[in-house]
Amino acid sequence: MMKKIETSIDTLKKDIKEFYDYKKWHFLTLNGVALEDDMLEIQWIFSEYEVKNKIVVYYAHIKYDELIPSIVEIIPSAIISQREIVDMFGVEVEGSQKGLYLDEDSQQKPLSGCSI
Amino acid sequence: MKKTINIPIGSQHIALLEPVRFKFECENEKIVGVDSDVGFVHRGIEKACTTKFKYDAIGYVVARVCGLCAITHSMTYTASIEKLIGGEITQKAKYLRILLLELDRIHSHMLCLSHTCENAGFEAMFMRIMGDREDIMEIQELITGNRVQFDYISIGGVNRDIDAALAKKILSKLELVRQKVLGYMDEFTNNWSLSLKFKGVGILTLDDAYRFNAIGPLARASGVQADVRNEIDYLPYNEIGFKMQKHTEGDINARNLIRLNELLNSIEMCNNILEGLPEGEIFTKLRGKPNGESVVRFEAPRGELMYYVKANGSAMLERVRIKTPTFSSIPAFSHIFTGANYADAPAILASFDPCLSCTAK
Amino acid sequence: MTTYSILIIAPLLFAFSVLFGGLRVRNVLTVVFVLFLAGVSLTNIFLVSSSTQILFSPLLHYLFILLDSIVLIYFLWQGVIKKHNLVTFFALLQMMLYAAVVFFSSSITSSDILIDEISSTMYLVINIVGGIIIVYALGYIESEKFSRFKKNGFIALLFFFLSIMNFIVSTNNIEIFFLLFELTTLCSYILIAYHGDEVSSENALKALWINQIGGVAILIALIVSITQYDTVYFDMLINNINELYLLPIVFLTIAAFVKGASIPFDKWLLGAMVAPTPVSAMLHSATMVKIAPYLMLKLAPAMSGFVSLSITLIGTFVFFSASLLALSKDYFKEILGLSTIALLALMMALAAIGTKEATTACLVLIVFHAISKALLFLQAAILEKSFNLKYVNDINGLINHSPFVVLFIVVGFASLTLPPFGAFVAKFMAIESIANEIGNNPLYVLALIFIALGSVFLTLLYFKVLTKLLAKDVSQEKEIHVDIPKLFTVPSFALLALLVMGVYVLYEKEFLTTAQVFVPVVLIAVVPLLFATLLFKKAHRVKEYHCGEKEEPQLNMYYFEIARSYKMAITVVATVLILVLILGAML
Amino acid sequence: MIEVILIIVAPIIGGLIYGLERVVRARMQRRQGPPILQPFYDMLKLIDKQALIVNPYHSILGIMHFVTLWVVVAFVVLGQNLLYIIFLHLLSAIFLIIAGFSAKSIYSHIGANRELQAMIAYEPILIMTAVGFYMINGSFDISVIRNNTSEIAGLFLIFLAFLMIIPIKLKKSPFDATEAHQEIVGGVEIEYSGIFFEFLYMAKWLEYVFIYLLLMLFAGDSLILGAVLSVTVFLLVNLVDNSTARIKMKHLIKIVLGIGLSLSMINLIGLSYV
Amino acid sequence: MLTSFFKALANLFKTPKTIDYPLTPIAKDEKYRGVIEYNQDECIYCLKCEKACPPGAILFVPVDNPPINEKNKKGLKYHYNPHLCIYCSECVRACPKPQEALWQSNKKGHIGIKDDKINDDWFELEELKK
Amino acid sequence: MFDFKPIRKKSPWILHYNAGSCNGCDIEILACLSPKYDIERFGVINTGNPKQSDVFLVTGPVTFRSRERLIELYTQMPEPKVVMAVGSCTCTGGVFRDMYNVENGLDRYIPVDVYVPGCASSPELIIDGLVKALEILESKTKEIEKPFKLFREASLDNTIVNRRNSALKVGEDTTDDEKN
Ligand code: SF4
Ligand code: SF4
Ligand code: SF4
Ligand code: SF4
Ligand code: SF4
Ligand code: SF4
Ligand code: SF4
Ligand code: SF4
Repeated sequence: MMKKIETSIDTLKKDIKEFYDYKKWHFLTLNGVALEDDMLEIQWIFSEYEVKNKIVVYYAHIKYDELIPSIVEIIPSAIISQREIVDMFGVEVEGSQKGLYLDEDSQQKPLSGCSI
Repeated sequence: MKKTINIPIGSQHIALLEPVRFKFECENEKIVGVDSDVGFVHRGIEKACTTKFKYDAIGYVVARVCGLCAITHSMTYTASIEKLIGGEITQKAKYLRILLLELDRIHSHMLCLSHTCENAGFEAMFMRIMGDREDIMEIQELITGNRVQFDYISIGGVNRDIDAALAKKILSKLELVRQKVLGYMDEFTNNWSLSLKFKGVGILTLDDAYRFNAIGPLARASGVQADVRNEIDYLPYNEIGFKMQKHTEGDINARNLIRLNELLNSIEMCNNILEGLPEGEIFTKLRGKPNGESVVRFEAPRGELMYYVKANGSAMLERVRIKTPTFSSIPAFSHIFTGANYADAPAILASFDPCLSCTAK
Repeated sequence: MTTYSILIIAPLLFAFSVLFGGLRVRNVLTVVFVLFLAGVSLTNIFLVSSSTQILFSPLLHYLFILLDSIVLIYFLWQGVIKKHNLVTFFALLQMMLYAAVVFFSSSITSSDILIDEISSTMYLVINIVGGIIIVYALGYIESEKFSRFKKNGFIALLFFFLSIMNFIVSTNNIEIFFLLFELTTLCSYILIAYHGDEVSSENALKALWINQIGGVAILIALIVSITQYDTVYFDMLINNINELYLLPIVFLTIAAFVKGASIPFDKWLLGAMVAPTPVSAMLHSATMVKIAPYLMLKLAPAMSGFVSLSITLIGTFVFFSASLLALSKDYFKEILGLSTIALLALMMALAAIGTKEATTACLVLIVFHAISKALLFLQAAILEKSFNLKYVNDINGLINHSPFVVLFIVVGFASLTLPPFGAFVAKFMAIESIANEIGNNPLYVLALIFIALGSVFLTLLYFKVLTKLLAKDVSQEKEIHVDIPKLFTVPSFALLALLVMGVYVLYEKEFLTTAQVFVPVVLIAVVPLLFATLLFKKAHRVKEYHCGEKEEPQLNMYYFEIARSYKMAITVVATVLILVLILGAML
Repeated sequence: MIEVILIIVAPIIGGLIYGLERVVRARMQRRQGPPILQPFYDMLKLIDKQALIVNPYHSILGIMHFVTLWVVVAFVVLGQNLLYIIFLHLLSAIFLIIAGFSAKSIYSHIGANRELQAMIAYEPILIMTAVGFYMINGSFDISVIRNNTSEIAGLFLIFLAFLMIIPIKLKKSPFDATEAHQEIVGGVEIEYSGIFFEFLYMAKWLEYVFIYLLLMLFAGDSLILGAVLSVTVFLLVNLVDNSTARIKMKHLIKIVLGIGLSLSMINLIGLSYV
Repeated sequence: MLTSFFKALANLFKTPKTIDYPLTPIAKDEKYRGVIEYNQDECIYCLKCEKACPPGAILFVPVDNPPINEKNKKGLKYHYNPHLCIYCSECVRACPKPQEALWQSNKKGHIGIKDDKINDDWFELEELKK
Repeated sequence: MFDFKPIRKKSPWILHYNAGSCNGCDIEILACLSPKYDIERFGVINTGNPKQSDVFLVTGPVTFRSRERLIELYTQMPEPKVVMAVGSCTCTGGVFRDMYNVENGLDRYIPVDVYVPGCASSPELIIDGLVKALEILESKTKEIEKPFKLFREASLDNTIVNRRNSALKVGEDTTDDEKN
């Protein structure tokens, strides 16, 4: 059961704060999907503990040059997924620097639509 | 005066199987901060899955994300594709898939336990568990034809069948292993030097486990009821006697006990499968191309593995996102290390059972 | 004129003459005079075979009483103007007690000056080692930002100090001893405050009031001694002493503990670090603190059973704890300071055991400790002046820049721990004599344990420092050239020569067998050279292994954190032990 | 003459003990294990390897460690003063420690530091052992000790304390934190290679000889008792090695000093009443 | 601790579990997934195996004197690299004539040495293919 | 002169480096140490320290980040040494061939003496490879072998000269807390 909820980067923090109960929801990961027209879909994927197949996806469509807000204050473990997104798509996330997988000065953005 | 020293572990270090670098900021031998670099194994598999390989070959490619839970990777990937194509596989194939998944869990947990012992300086125990683990490896080789990379699961079912003679052989070996595991149980609870090394060391509290979204044995040792086997219905786990294990202490010892109990549970499940294996085909040819999005999760030995697959009806996929167990545990690791003694670091590290090769993909 | 009077009066006179005069004249004169003093103290050994005994005229005694009063009034004045209540209090207390002493005054007389073997040895230490320290003080003080007069005054004070020390080891009269004791306190007070800044004066006051406790103890001992035994002389006190009434001895011991900066009176010696380094050297090696073991040695024949045991226990306990505390320090001089405290405590313990073996061990330790510490403080001065280094943590790889300084530090530390040097012999004998005592009283096992642990800690301490010196980087080939003034290097070599002579004397007196002397020397000196020439031609240089990383990890020194509660516990235990000693002696 | 031969072959005996131990350990883990002569193969190979050094002092100090240890063994064989030998042995340990600190490697530093801490644990007990012998024999001379009858009964508690420090010196579980391969990759020895590592490798053999020679002192003049003691202790040490994990330095010092010192203290006090 | 103590003691007198491998060969199960074997006479040159192979360990490269087979219209020669193969058997599953043209044996791959130039030769073949 | 060459064979100490593999071959190397295969029979010790190793076991297709470490480790190994590439991905890149962050095999960087195929290489194959490697080791000279690529040197300036300048000057207050 995958439920997709649209949000935007402006309302994201508020939405997640309202939604996220840390003893009920398990934050899976942050995901990016390259779309056409130089757009990017960013997904925040959650699942519920002890319930079968319950997955909630918050997503937002952004442009590559937009700054993605960080949700680390709400979910500390999101830090590593955020760094991964920065590396793989070459986007900017608040408070996350490049260098998890690629070198800090690397120009690569392997997964973005317009890669290398 | 600056009193701290930096102790690096890695990227090449004898306590590590994989290249990963931790830099421990230590005051004498007390760790006050950790810095980790996990990107050494980055090969670009996610990218290759959307540009280099067709969807039906990817099952073998993603197995090489990680040699330890290779089967879970191909399983998870296969399940997502099967979901996108639509179509049911036979009950027997499902059972055989579980059998391999659990065998894999057994050997992986045994590896982890032995590794923890070795890093705690208990070479004899390491050898003992590694010796017994060979039994499981032999079973796996008999079933799949290879010791590590099974390549057993294909889209539509599994590749090889098990005949009655083989099943009997496996059952007898599993019984042997079960006896051995009971022996470890005694050792891990009663050995004085191990308890000095493990009890009360590397604690993750329940609240922290929730906050850092810990998964797998790490979370269950802290008391979180998080086991994906309990949260999915693609495979009939509940029919074959799956029981969730839980502990509350959250230290290395609790993690070891969780693993030991899971070993016993897995062996029991394997026995149940082999005894009640249904008749039928092992492979169903699925027609059609995948289309749409799916998120599929499985419980790997180290915790939850997630695949996000987006397809557009052609043989090339649009996006494969692999969220691996160690990857999501890393924030929790760094948290646990702080305040521990450097002498405990290798044992703590091994007790997470980290696997960086999937972290960086 | 007898040698002792030369040794006492000449430095005094020279001190006044050195106050005036230019740099060159002063330096040359000083060096010549130091040589002269050394010569006199050496001849003393050969000339004075039996003990000399001299009685002073009463006039002189009145002069001493006057001087004493002036010193006490000065202390009181300092306490009042510096608004330091403890100083004021102890000064007043001492005045009252002193008045009582003068009031009671005993009738029996004995010799005021008494020179025995111990005194002769002490002369050697004081004049030769002290002289060398003064020579390098000449170099040191030049680079300080003082006026000419103050610089000369510094040297003069050091000579004054020598004179007092020479007197103190000659006297047999406890009253005079008290005066000199107070004078050393005064000298150290002035020297510690020499920089004239806030910290210095604070530490000087601390040294002042703690040392005044020693004065009080002596005065109490005097009063008790006069009332009970009707004497103010050491020899008579010791001869007449009643086994059951050892109170005067105990109080004199406490004075020794104070001067020896034994825990819990250790704070002043560490505070004295703010003084110019030669002062520390002077206090630590040749003078001031050496009063403590000297006094112990003098009193040893009078000690018995309980007192001897408890002093041994206190001494070994302090030896152990000071070594432990030193492990947590990083300031080079402080490490040296704490090791001084430790070794002094060991000397006192040895003196208190009182067997012949233990006494010899104590004397050997006094001599070698003085030389080694002088050498080490000299190196501390060089580090400070030429390299701007004060912390052990910073001296990483010093060997690349100044092999000689490193050599001296190594020798200095080695001479405090390793065979064939004296400190090792002393420790060796200490263990042996304590092992003998265990048969008499099982409690000596504790002392043994303290010594065993303490000596391991001290070794740890020294080598912790040494390890820093040797680290050499492969890549770092260029060396910095630092000029070390002659006034530093020459004394270093002189002290080194003294060490070697000391070893020779030990060998002559059969404390060491040939094998025991030569094997370590061969191990340390010959083996490396041999192998170095054989093997290094083939060897390739590589970088260290950092797990495959190129980036060098940051190295820092290990420190041994000692919890505040332990420090407290150590002080408390030491205090309690001393109280037990007093109470035990009273009952 | 026999002494000279004994001194010269001491490393070889140590190598044999070490080789035997590797086999026994393998067997205890149900492995076949290397050949008994394996240490000598290793040794010969190391001579043949290219030698890399990080800095000269480091290498020289390693050699000095070895030579000093050999001298220590020689002194024991020759029956010199036990206390002196213990201090000389301390000297050899110190060379190793300085060597550890002189390399610019963090593991080497940690290893050396742990070696220092281990010294805190074993050195006092060695001294107490020596004093125990002194109180019974009235002399520190090993030749005297060896000519008297066995004192193991009188020194039984000290013997137990001595047993506790054997694993520290031989780097065996549970007291092998100084070498801890999984943590610090061998500690002090990490930067040695080729012929220089050879010296350290052989120093380990000498350490075996030293420990077993000291052990023999407890047997006094009885060779049979000595042999029985060595074999028993050899087995015991290996069995314990194979049934314990490595414990931390902190625990090591507490356990060894706490138990060892109290045992030897009680023993000495007991002796003083006899 | 005591149990492992006695276990170690008991183990000392048991025979070790070790198989003295190069001397005592270990028999491989017939289902062991070893190197891929090929019979050029049976092959129909449909190139399905080449396409199916994930790492590209099978290459059909045009050569001057190709194997004589009527199906081989383009003059191709089969090349297989056991050092690139991941032993997944996907090729066999893709092959229309499994067990005849292409099958997986239970033989282990051979150990390469420097002179075999395993990688460089394969690069040349891949160049040729393009 | 005593001939050391036959001895080399008897005491191969190994260093294992994972240059981006999937762990499959790594755990098989580990399994080689286990009682069933027990390569300590050959005198093997897993030293984990390049300076004391003779055989360099590498697994993985050499990822971008591993390459400098790989070469650093290689250069720190004393001669004579042999390099074993364990697993298909180490020999040629395996399934990772042509992915953007790997460079197709170990022999792009250092001279490889033995290639062990298999994904994952089974312990038997690894032992076979080791036996082969020992033959090669025996015939090697002590001539220094160089890696094919070298990377920048780390600069060092944490020397005494720099720290000297930042050290405290005489007379400055030094021991605030420790004095009291
Ligand atoms: S057991 Fe652990 S330390 Fe040992 S090789 Fe395996 S992963 Fe590394
Ligand atoms: S550990 Fe992870 S990647 Fe490996 S098989 Fe398990 S789930 Fe898959
Ligand atoms: S956590 Fe990742 S790398 Fe580790 S075994 Fe699981 S999938 Fe493999
Ligand atoms: S997956 Fe486990 S065994 Fe493999 S390298 Fe990672 S921690 Fe070690
Ligand atoms: S087994 Fe797999 S990798 Fe090997 S040739 Fe066949 S398809 Fe290719
Ligand atoms: S798939 Fe089979 S028949 Fe077709 S080319 Fe390959 S081997 Fe030949
Ligand atoms: S086939 Fe080779 S390169 Fe690919 S994943 Fe497997 S081991 Fe790695
Ligand atoms: S050869 Fe295969 S199993 Fe071995 S490391 Fe490479 S991908 Fe993993």
